[in-house]
Amino acid sequence: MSQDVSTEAVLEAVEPEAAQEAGVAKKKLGWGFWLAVGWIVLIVLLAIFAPWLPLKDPNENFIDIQGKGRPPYGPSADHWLGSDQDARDMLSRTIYGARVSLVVGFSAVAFGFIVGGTVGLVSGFVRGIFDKITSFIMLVLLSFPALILAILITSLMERSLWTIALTLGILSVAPVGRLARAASLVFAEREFVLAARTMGAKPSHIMLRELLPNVLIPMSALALLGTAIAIVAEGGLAFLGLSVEKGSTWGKLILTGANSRQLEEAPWIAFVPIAALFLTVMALNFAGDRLRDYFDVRELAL
Amino acid sequence: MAGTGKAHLRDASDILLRVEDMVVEFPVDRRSVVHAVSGISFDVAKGETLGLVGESGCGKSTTAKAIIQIPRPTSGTVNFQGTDLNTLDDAELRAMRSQIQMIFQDPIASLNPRRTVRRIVSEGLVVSNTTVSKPGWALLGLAVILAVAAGFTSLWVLLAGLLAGLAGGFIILKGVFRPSIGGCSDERVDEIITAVGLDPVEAAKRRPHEYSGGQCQRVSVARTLVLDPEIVICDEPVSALDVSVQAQILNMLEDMKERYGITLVFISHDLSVVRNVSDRLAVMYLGKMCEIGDSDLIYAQPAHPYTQVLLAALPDPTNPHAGAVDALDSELPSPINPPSGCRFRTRCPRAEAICAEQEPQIAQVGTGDQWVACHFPLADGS
Amino acid sequence: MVVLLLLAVSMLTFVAMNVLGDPLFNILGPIAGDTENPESIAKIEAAEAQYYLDKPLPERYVRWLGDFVTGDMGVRFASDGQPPVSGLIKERLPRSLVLMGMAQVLALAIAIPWGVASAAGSLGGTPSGPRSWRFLAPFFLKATVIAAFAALLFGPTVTVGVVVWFVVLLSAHQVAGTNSVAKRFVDVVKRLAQNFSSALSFGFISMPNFALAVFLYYVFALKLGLFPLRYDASDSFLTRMWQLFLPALTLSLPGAAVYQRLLRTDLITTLQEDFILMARAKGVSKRRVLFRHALRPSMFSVVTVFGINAGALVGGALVVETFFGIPGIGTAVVEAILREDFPVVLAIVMIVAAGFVILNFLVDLLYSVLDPRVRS
Amino acid sequence: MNSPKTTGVLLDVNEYSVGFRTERGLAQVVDKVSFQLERGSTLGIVGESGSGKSVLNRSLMGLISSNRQVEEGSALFDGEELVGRDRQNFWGNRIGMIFQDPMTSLNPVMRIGRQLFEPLRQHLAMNKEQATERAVELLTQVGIPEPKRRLRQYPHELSGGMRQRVMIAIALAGEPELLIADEPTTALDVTVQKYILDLLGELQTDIGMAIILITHDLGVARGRTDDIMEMYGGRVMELSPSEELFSDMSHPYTQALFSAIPRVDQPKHTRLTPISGAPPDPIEPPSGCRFSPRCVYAQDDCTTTLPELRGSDEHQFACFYPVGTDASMQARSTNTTRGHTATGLKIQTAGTS
Repeated sequence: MSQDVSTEAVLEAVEPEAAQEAGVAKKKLGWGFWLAVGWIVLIVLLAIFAPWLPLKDPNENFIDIQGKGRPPYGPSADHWLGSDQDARDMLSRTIYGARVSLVVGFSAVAFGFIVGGTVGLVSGFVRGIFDKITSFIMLVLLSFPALILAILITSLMERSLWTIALTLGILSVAPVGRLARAASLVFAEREFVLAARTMGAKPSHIMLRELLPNVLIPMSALALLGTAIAIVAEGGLAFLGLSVEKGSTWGKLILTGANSRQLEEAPWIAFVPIAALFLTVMALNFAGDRLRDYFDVRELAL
Repeated sequence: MAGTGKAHLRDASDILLRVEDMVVEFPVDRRSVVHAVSGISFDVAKGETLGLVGESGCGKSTTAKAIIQIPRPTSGTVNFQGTDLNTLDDAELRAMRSQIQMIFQDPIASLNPRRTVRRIVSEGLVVSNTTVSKPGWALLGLAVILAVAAGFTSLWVLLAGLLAGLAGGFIILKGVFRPSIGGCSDERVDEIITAVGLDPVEAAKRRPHEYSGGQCQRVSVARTLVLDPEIVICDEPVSALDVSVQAQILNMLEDMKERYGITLVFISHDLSVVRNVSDRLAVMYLGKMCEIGDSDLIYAQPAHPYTQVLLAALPDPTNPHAGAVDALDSELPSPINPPSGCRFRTRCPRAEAICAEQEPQIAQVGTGDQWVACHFPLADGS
Repeated sequence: MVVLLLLAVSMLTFVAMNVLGDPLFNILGPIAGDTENPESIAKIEAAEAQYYLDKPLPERYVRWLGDFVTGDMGVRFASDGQPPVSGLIKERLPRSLVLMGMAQVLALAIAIPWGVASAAGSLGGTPSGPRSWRFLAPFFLKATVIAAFAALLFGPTVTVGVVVWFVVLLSAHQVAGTNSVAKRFVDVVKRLAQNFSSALSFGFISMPNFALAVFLYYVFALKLGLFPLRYDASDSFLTRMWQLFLPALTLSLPGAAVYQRLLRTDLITTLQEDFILMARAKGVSKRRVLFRHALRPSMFSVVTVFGINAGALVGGALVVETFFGIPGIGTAVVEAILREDFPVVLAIVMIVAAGFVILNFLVDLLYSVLDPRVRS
Repeated sequence: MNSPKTTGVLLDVNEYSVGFRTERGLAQVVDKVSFQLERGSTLGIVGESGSGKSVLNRSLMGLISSNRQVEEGSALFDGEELVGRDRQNFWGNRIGMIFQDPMTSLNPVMRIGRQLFEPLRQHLAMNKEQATERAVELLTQVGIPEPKRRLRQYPHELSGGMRQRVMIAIALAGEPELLIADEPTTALDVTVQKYILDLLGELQTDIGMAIILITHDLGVARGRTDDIMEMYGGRVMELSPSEELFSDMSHPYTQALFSAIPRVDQPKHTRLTPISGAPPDPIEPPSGCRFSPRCVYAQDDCTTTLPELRGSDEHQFACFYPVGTDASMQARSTNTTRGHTATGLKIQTAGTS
């Protein structure tokens, strides 16, 4: 990967026009990107249509003392990914676990991007008092250790899907806001914004027509990275036993499989949900990074 | 130099723009201030091209931006067709904007990369005479509130609501903000795109990064012409271009001037380009005016020592002034505390004691349209 | 500015704890509920008096702040003798600081060489000859490390396979100059190595620290027995440091991957700058250009994220301490929150927030050290 | 100082080509360039952006090295073949180089002294005291006041002109036999530009090193170079003694370039004659002469065969219809009568294109 960079860079640095004329193809998204997107789509579909899929009931115990002795049972024909210590099918539990993790992840990011994004965009362009106040608020949110704030809120309020999503949403407002503000600052300095002002464009028009399209693209690339971080955060909460009470999430599954006795005898109980979480988060990160490179967003180092 | 005084200002009827004692200062920190422009006065008649020449750091670009009030000058008056732009509030100023336009140095950076070239050119019309954005804002706000309210019932509804809100906002953004440009202006946009030498069909499809530097500069010119401006301020429009493309743009500017009757203020550090383009010429140094007047007179007999040094150093292959005086072997003083009296005195081969105490006033040279601010002007302009 | 920030953080936590939680219930447990029997009423009054619960909220906050500033962090909500909060902090804070400090140092120690190596390719320049020691030394180092891992984890057969593979690769390098098949083979391997390096860094970023903890614990502690299974506070200093190493490694790897990616991107941008071309044209060697010229101006985003990352690190430490059973500040705050023992929570949140703010202040100072332009 | 042999050819380049493999095919950025450079003389290489002038020099020096680069032909530096060899040991002590933008060509976070010491220590094995003393000498030689104080300063504390002088001092530190100046004054103001160009001239006479001055501005090259080589689309269009290029230009591109420049001695609003069209695409260059699509004299044979360099030993040009010969008058008149050239370039009779 680094070898290609040097040729374009050479052409660009040495003869800028030659690089364009040499028709250096725009960096393609590559097979890795489509593989990642494929995995994300698969997981999302599995999560949404889980009840209609031919899956075993995630909470039913398939005890079969005669056949296989005491649970947990290893991966076998009827339990593709084995069973946990209460003989519940790991495959269906992981898929049902995906429902909560994904919903929390996507809605937290959606909340963070709408609130944080807008505030960041506006304060990056308007500057002045509004910018100072919002930046201070974001700094306060940032200087709070994220996980502790999350634990604080979840332990004080009843932990439903909605409260967890909202908490992570609030937490993502600060980092997203700062990045949106940085992007907005960068583009606000560009000459085409000055040109728009000389043509008599109102600030609202400039923000919506000039800044938003340019800021939206890099932010969308970051949305994928943001979702990955939100899912991991939910996992962290679940690992500390602070996630959603009813229903299971990947974090909870990992927690149950993670004590040393379980790991010794039945490592798959922990490693199945870990694999699911890891692959999803990696797919999101990879897709987000490729998008960031594709749109050539160097100013917004995550 | 350090030309205060307004003797050179004309009171002819066709004066379009008159700048008097314009001062622009930027605070560096609590104590010190950058004196970018300190008391510049000049005027531009209709149909005329005024060249503003000077090296980097002389305040020519700051002057240009101060004329269009981005940012507003610290003091002084900018009188455009009878109204002093300094006294207008933002709304009134915006209404005047279409009459004073600006072209920038970096052709590609001054165009929005996300939009097709034709949309950029017609942008002027959408911006200046439509107040469509109000309902657009209302609809977008409504969609978001609706989505969040629905979310309180249950998370799935929240998700659906957010998506609906986003989609709705996007459609509104695309739909309402893209009013069909009135019948007549469609032809006008195409006519101007062809006039500047571009293909309107091509322009509707392609984005700025698919055009060369020269072509992008044509787009900038087209974008200003669409608004039928009185004055166009060109801030180093051809400095970033190759010689062959530079000639194309300069010819195109001349054609546009005749065809649309616009007045130009042409800013550049390249004296041969300014020589070709301007009717009158102003030479600036460290925020002050050295010399102003008819360009033929000044190029034939430069009256100010600084103008002579500039001409002598010009690497133009057929430069008659080449080597007339040797190069300046010193550095430009800092604009934070410029030299007292005449600001060029620290580097001027003809400097005397008086130059440090007293600021020279602008005075006429001979009987023609040539004015200089110097205690010891080059009488014969050797 | 810094003080204002700390005030805002403490106010936020104070209000949250009191408004949302029920302090009385947390102190006395169920007794707080039955207000009939006199004995528990007495206890309630005593608790309210001791924790000023009867006073209005703002006054209690000011009182708490007064004590906190003078070092008295109040007493814990616990019926058994209320040990002072500061005692708990004094015992647990150093342990967590060591853990986090080790993690950050490890992260940088891994990230900088890894980042520079992955960016070196873009500098161009003729690669060092296959027979020069500069090529052979790192080659043998990599070979031995991977072979050792294979021996430990997968037993002898795999190790032999690995050794054979490296011999083939080395001979291909030697012959690459002349025969094109070998050259293509070497190029493919080099490309795969680069892809593996970026995949590895992606893997570490995407692996949440609790999942990584489970994985490393399983491999290194359970299977290989290299690291002790439990942390024991009573052991000697050295063994405790060794016990902290695996958790610190778990904490550092995601950070190292982030720093590596940032450093690599910045380095590649810096290496395109004119002054690098100038340095090369002066005859400066490739290694000197990388470390003396390019590294320093490229450290900016790494330093910035180093500051912001500290916040996330506390969260990470919390998870790792819980999993590895280390009685640090992380486990303390989790227990305190679950029991809504809010003086402890308040104290820890304040310390962490103060640490974060001070660290970022130091990061700003580091900017001017890195770049003299910032100083003027 | 290595012994300066005062005469003889220092650099002999023939049929030298550089290309880059890209997805769309081979971008032939430099195509069969040949020239010779005497020791102690100055060669001006003039060309617009995209003409290959910078790539030619940087790849000759071996600074561009990526596995997609294709180098052909030969280049002898003082008798040693450069092409295909690892030229790292040439850098700094035998060939020095300075660049266009003084703002970015010095390491912003390293003191000027240290940047000067590097070549002194590496190539001349000087210790700290010798290096400091030599550095002060070099800074005075390039006309920098208070050199001692400058050593401790950082680049951002100096003006553009001063920084360019520091860069020259650094390039001279290794006592190279050849200095390549890549657009050294483009980013500078006119007055400072004149001083730097004068300085380069003086240094050449003192030290006797050869200079290659790369620029896009014919005016900069005039009077400061012994010979001028004009490049377009990666090929040499015309190579001649500098004065002769202006007094008796042969290639239509030189003529077109010369007439496109606005001149101080022409009255205001004189109509310029631009060169219509755009530079060629190095991957799919036009067949035959690369300037034919934009040349007013273009005939059919210009589009089929690639004109080789011809003319006398000093003054060579690559064109079948050199300016001023009756063949070119004939070509011009046939094009004006039919209203367009062999490549379809329209000719407005009124001469305003």
